Amino acid sequence: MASNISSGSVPHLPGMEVTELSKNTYEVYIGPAHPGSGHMRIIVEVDGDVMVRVDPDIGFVHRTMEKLAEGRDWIKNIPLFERMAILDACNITLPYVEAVERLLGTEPPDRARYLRTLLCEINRIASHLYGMGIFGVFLGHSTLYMWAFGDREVFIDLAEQMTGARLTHSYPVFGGVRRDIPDDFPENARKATKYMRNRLNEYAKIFLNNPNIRSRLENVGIMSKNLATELGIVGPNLRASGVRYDVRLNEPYEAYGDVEFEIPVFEEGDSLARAWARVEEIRQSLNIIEQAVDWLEKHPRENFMHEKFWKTAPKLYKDVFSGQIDYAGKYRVKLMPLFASLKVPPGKAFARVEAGRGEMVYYVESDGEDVPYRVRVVSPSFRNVIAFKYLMPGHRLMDLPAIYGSFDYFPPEWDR
Amino acid sequence: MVGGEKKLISIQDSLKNVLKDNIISIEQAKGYIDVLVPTDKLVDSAKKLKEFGFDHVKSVTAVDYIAKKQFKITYHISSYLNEELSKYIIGLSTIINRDDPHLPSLSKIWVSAEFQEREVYEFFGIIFDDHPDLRLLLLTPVVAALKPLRKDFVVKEESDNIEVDYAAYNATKWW
Amino acid sequence: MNVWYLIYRVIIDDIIFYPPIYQFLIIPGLIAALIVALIIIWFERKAAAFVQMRYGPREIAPKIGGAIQLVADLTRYALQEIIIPETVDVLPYLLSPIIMIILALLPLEAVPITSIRTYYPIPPDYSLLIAVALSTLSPLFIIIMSWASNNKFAVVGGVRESFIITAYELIAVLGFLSVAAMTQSFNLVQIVNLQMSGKWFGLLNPIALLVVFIAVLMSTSGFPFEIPDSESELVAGPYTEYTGLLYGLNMGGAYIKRWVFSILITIVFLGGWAPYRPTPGIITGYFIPSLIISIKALIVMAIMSFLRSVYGRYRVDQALGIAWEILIPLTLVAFGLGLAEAYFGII
Amino acid sequence: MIVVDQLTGLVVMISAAIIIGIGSYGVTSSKSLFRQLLSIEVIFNGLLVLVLSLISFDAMMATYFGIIIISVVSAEVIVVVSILVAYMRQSKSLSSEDLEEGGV
Amino acid sequence: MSKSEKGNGEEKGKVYLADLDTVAEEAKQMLMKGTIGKMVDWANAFSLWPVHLMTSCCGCEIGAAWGPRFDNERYGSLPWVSPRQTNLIIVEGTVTKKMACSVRITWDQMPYPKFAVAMGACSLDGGIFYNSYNIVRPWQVIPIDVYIPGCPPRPEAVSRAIIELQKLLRNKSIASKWITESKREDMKNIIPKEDLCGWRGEKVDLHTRFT
Amino acid sequence: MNPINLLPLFALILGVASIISAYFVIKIKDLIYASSMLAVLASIISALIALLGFGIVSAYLVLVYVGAAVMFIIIAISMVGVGSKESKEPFLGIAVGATLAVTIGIVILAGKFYNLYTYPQYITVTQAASGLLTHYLPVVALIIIAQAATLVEAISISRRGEKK
Amino acid sequence: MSIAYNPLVISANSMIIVPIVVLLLLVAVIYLLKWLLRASPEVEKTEPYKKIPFESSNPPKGVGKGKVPFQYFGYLVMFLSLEPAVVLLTFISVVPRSLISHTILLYLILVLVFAPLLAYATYESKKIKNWILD
Amino acid sequence: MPAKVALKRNPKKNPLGRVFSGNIGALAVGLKYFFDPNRITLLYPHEYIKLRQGYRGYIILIQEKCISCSSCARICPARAMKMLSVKVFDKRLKKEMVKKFPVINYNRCIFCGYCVDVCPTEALYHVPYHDLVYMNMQDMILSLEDFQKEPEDVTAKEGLPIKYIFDEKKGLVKVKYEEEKKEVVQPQQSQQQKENPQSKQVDKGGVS
Ligand code: SF4
Ligand code: SF4
Ligand code: SF4
Repeated sequence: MASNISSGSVPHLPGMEVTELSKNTYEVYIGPAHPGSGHMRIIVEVDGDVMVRVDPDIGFVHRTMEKLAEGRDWIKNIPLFERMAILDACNITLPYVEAVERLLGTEPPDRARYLRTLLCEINRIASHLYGMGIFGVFLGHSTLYMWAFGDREVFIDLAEQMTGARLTHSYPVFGGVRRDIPDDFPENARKATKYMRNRLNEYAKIFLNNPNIRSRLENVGIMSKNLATELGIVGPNLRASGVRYDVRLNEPYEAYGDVEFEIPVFEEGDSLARAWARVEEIRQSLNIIEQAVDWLEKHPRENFMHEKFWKTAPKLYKDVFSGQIDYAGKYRVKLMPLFASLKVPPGKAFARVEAGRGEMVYYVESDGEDVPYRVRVVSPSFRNVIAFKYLMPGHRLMDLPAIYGSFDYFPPEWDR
Repeated sequence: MVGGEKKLISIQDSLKNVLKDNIISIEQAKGYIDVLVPTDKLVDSAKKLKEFGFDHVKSVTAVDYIAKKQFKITYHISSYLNEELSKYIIGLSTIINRDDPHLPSLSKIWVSAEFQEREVYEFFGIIFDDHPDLRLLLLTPVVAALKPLRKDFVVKEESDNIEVDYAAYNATKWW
Repeated sequence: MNVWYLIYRVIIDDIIFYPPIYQFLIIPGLIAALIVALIIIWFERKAAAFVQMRYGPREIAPKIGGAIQLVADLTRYALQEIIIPETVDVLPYLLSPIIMIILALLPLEAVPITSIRTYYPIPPDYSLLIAVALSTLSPLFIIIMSWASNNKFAVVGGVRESFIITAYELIAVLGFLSVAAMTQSFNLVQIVNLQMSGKWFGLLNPIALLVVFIAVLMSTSGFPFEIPDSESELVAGPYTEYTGLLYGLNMGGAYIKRWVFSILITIVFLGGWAPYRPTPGIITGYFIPSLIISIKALIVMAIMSFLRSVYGRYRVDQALGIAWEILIPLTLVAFGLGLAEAYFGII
Repeated sequence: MIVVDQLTGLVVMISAAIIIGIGSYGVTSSKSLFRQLLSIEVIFNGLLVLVLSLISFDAMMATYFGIIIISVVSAEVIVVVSILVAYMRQSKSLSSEDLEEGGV
Repeated sequence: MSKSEKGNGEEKGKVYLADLDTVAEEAKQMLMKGTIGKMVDWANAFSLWPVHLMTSCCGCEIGAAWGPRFDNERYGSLPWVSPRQTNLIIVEGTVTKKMACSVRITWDQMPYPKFAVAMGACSLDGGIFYNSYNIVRPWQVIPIDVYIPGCPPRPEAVSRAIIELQKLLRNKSIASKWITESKREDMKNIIPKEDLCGWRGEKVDLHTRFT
Repeated sequence: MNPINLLPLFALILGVASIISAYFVIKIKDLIYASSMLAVLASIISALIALLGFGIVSAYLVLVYVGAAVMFIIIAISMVGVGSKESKEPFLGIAVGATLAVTIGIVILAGKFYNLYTYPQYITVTQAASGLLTHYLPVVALIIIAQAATLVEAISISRRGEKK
Repeated sequence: MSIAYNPLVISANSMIIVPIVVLLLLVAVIYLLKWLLRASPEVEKTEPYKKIPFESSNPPKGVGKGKVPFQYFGYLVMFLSLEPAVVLLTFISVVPRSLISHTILLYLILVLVFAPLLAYATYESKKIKNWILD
Repeated sequence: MPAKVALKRNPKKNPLGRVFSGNIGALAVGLKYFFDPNRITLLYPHEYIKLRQGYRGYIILIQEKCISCSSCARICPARAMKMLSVKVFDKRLKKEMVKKFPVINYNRCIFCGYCVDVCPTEALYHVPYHDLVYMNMQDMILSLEDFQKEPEDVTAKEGLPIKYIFDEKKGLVKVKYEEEKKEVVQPQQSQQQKENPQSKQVDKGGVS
């Protein structure tokens, strides 16, 4: 990393010195305490106004989750991994739970699968809205930020009603979920989806179709299909480049095999397409929510934990579930004390789901103890980081936020 | 699921066809197919797999088997462009010695492995030969010197009893 | 009685209402600009909050919607530590914000705000020319400011500012002067008098009004063109290193510039003190017209501020492109329109 | 009245002379082409005042002269700076001595 | 004057300055005792601008707290871009060893009077990462005024923290206290034992200029 | 007292200010500051010109020269990023400068050229413009065309050729 | 009217004296505040990064005075070449009504001469590759 | 397979339409919200959200129910809850004996609710509020006595309880929390209504 101006000048000339004409670059640090970044640092070398080298320097939020997981009980790792991206909590923890379920050999019951799907989609919307909001603020459009965060509250409220926490739900546990939906939830969810559909049009009007924003995004940061594949990009960014890959499509998990929805694939691969891809995905998620809610309404409230756990439950547990105990919340599934000292049979499992930002991958290895032997987490943002290095050079400095924001980054997720 | 099992078997066969005698063992793990190759044939196998259609790396995992004095490196690879292959995940793994961990880098073949190899390098101290840019990624040099994900680096767990003194909240304790 | 009356008259006539002092310091000048900046920044935050489904500043005085919020901000800035970083060039660093503000206010000295001859600050024969000329001076000091800050973000911001100057200055000059083509006069009083009939030049030559409006937005980093201090790459642009009152001055500087331009727009395009005919006397001839102009200018500024909640920001080359591909031709058209209107005697 | 005008003229012309002197000092003492350009601009400023005060008896004439000369000078600036920039691209230095050596 | 009498003849040159300093001190004391001191506290209380330093995932609740539903701008608080113009730092959760340097630099570069809020379990005692090898507690890096428990805390809790800070400011007048004393008492405890930024190993070169 | 009597005083103040700023243009090491001092110098000169009675020229000077030309120099320098070095033997410069200044001064004093200055009669903008238009129409058109020519010239000089 | 209202005095006042007085006042205020509101030297000792330049809270490297975007030099050239012509034109446009056809003639000359050249210049300026300074 | 791929393209518009309809659409939406702001803001200290029963807020111990099984401490992912040995008088066995009870450290607690869910006797429960702040870290380490008391809900004293309901047009709509109506002090309420006409207006609309 050559420092630009400080490192001396060209050989002494008679008369006047021209400082380093041969290396006309300028090193700018974007981050960590910079409005155009959070939790990370991008070292940008600009030549005039054009970026020539972009070096994402991450790890400012590296909280050593993989190591900590090796020392903690299986169930304790669910909240631990959730902290990777608390705004996408269910999607982030789900593959871990799935992987452990594979090792345990349990299959969650249907209702649990639908409940997980429901929360996953709510989280996906919330996470997309978060990303759009941040994107808006990067382009100087504070209204989009506020709108997105305001509408995100709708879905956070839904999630809160469902799980009892705004962001950190820790919702799926091995073999099931921790709560059932409250009685008025389906109605609320339908209202919320209707509201959101209308709002998306207004978003398009004030942001995506706004000529100002369009000109910032169109033909900026074009990632071709091959480049996206080569770099291993994931999620809506991948689909905005025209690759038809979505875990929900290629390897349906939970209830995604039973609900109907579309996977929007865009062809342009520029920042605008990435933004549109998110909007379209929100539309599809709304569809899924409605279907899941319909299904949940039709089916009785049972089987939200694996039978193995739930069959032997004492009466108190069922009382709590049906709301008989006044100080405790209703529809709360109590955990077995067994969870505190769960031992998982040895084996290796790999699980992937489509989280809000893309494919989330866990590799879990157990050696039969009450702690995992190794948990490898690869989060979608981490796989997207590489795009900054290869996509940004050649663009103008002002395109940095337009590209960076369009990838919907979330540094705690990639740093783990 | 029965059909799925069959397909898995067929992909195992085709993998065997592709990699031929590079394979030490091939095993159906939970959720992926573990293919073990010798270290010196890693690059070759990777090239063959890439030609076969596996176009990106999902994860580069290293596991420290301290009892056996080994590292096992697994490249979980899959495909985007080939819809048939995208249903499978192949774990291309190799086992290296723990004392002097060296490994050819695959980031020339799959660019998507570049950052992940950097990460493995800093957490395990495993050196990837001919990696284009092998620098620290997440950690500071001080922390990276500990090689934190190796099993001989142990983080302290607290007990669930309160004999741990809560009064010790002074600045000196943690610093 | 006589002595006190005399002193009173001296204070009123020769100090407060003495044109250079009154116009520079009091009504369109420093004090009014300060008040206007306070109101407008509050309005800007409030309007954005309206669009953004929230309240904006409120708890400080819930009854009036937090209108004194900016007083608190200003006080806080004024009494905050002034950090002078080691690397700056101290003298230009300290002086340039102040000089910038003074220079930004200077065009007001050339602008008559009444038709009574005794209250002209500068002989108004070519007052529009002088006002426009003076308004080109202050951006220079933003460049110096950024250079003196010796900070990468500041320097890049300063250079962007200078590019933006090249984009807007010509448009502003030509846009304002296309009115001169219509009236065959640089005399602002005459220009306002011609508008007394209700034929505001903003209506006769709307293109000129539009381009000037956009040029003002550019010159004061108004929202679609908030490029020099575009925070998502350049933190606070040229003002990154400034703390305390110095930053307050800088932040106020942009609003003061916008204020001065708004007053010029008001006088040139929106009829100045138009419905009102000044009559001799300090109150009726000087105070009231200046108030009318201030109110009109305030509305212009409010419209500019509203745009913040609708637009993001352009890229610097896009802003330059817009200026040179759309606005300059439009400005030339506006000028031609002005000439044509003069030729056909529409004025 | 006349005395006042003469006094003003004296002050202005002497100042202009000194400015021209400073400018020419700058031109000769500096090796930097940009500095020399700046010095030439200083000389221009001095000359402008001097000439304007010399032909003040014909106000019209002076005005025309001023306007035209300013336009011409700003055209000159743009060309000179462009040439400097272009020259700098090639030689990576802006010294007048280099100019001579290069035989330009 | 008393100082000059006490001092030796050698210090004559400095006597005048010392007097000026004492005059300044007294002037400050006088100013800050009265309404101006109250003004400063009031203004600071209603103009707590947090600097944009996202340390960790609590940042998304910060986003929500300044979003439309909880709208902390009602308290006059506006997230601002550069530390030079702010007076509040909200530590949003975990501070890793890599980030600690930046937190400290940000804190240093803010002008006095300035305040700090620690948000989230991670910034109190590590939260779920209590035994991680890569985190530091933010109160070891900067002096904290208000602590918010929770993981992440609700946005209301952030609002509550700002309200409590306002109360603290106006009741205990810490802002004007700084101006009169020109230092912050609790900074004494926060002298890091190791160089926070030492890991970068980069030489700070400030004085290269064009000649 | 006629305020016109204050004219020499104002002229003296402005003259001294302009001399100081001209000195700074030559002396400040940092070329950006030097060229911004040139802007200051030109502003003072324009004030001086206004004081001499040529208000139009003064406005024109500010608008075109300070607002455009000097700004151009500053931006160009800040983009090109050059430092400067002075000659090792400034005596020649001092000699030349002093000689020139003294010569001009002596010429002015000896030739009583300062008698030539009279406060010019007031001309309105319209007069000036129509005079320019009637007598100098070709010149004006030529200037406009010349400007266009410099545009092309400067663009093609300073642009780098199409090379990879 | 007193002498203060004479045009010469009033313009000298408004352009020079009042602004300079205000300038001096502001400078005095700034220096006073700087002097009053400084931190005690202890603070500078404990906060070593206080006075270094802000670089996104990184320990700074080097200084800011460097070479910055050159790619828009073309626009600059366009600006400087168009400005005198345009100002000259606008200055001329204040002629009496009878002469306005001359102005229109000049205007047309300007537009006709400049339109293609400006188009060409914008076209050239947009190719940022050609403007990189190296 | 139910999920299917839908190929899409960025919506295209001709340049003129982009300039005009785009700008006008954006401005119109902006103006619409400017004149009819759909505010969802909670005026926090004057109003507070009355959270549902079951929100994972602060945790309270019911000491009588606790059987000292340590499950809660073992499952706590943040080691915030730890067992404290105390001498208690056992009613059943009628003798004094050392028993372990959980105590909590809010410096660490991440409010995951595992401890509450795992407790076999429901000896722990959540209070549905979560907006306390502290000036001091020592205050957050609770003793056994403090752990059994509900923390003081500061906001409840200062403001009105509010509930958000969902709405098709406006997303979230603030309404007053009905059950608490009687307990609210009257003058505060009227003052509140004066300050916030919108919430009043919403009240009339009522809960659907
Ligand atoms: S307290 Fe919780 S939400 Fe906040 S930073 Fe720590 S883990 Fe993230
Ligand atoms: S809520 Fe979670 S973190 Fe808190 S005490 Fe209970 S188990 Fe521990
Ligand atoms: S789990 Fe419940 S019963 Fe067991 S120790 Fe904890 S509080 Fe007591």
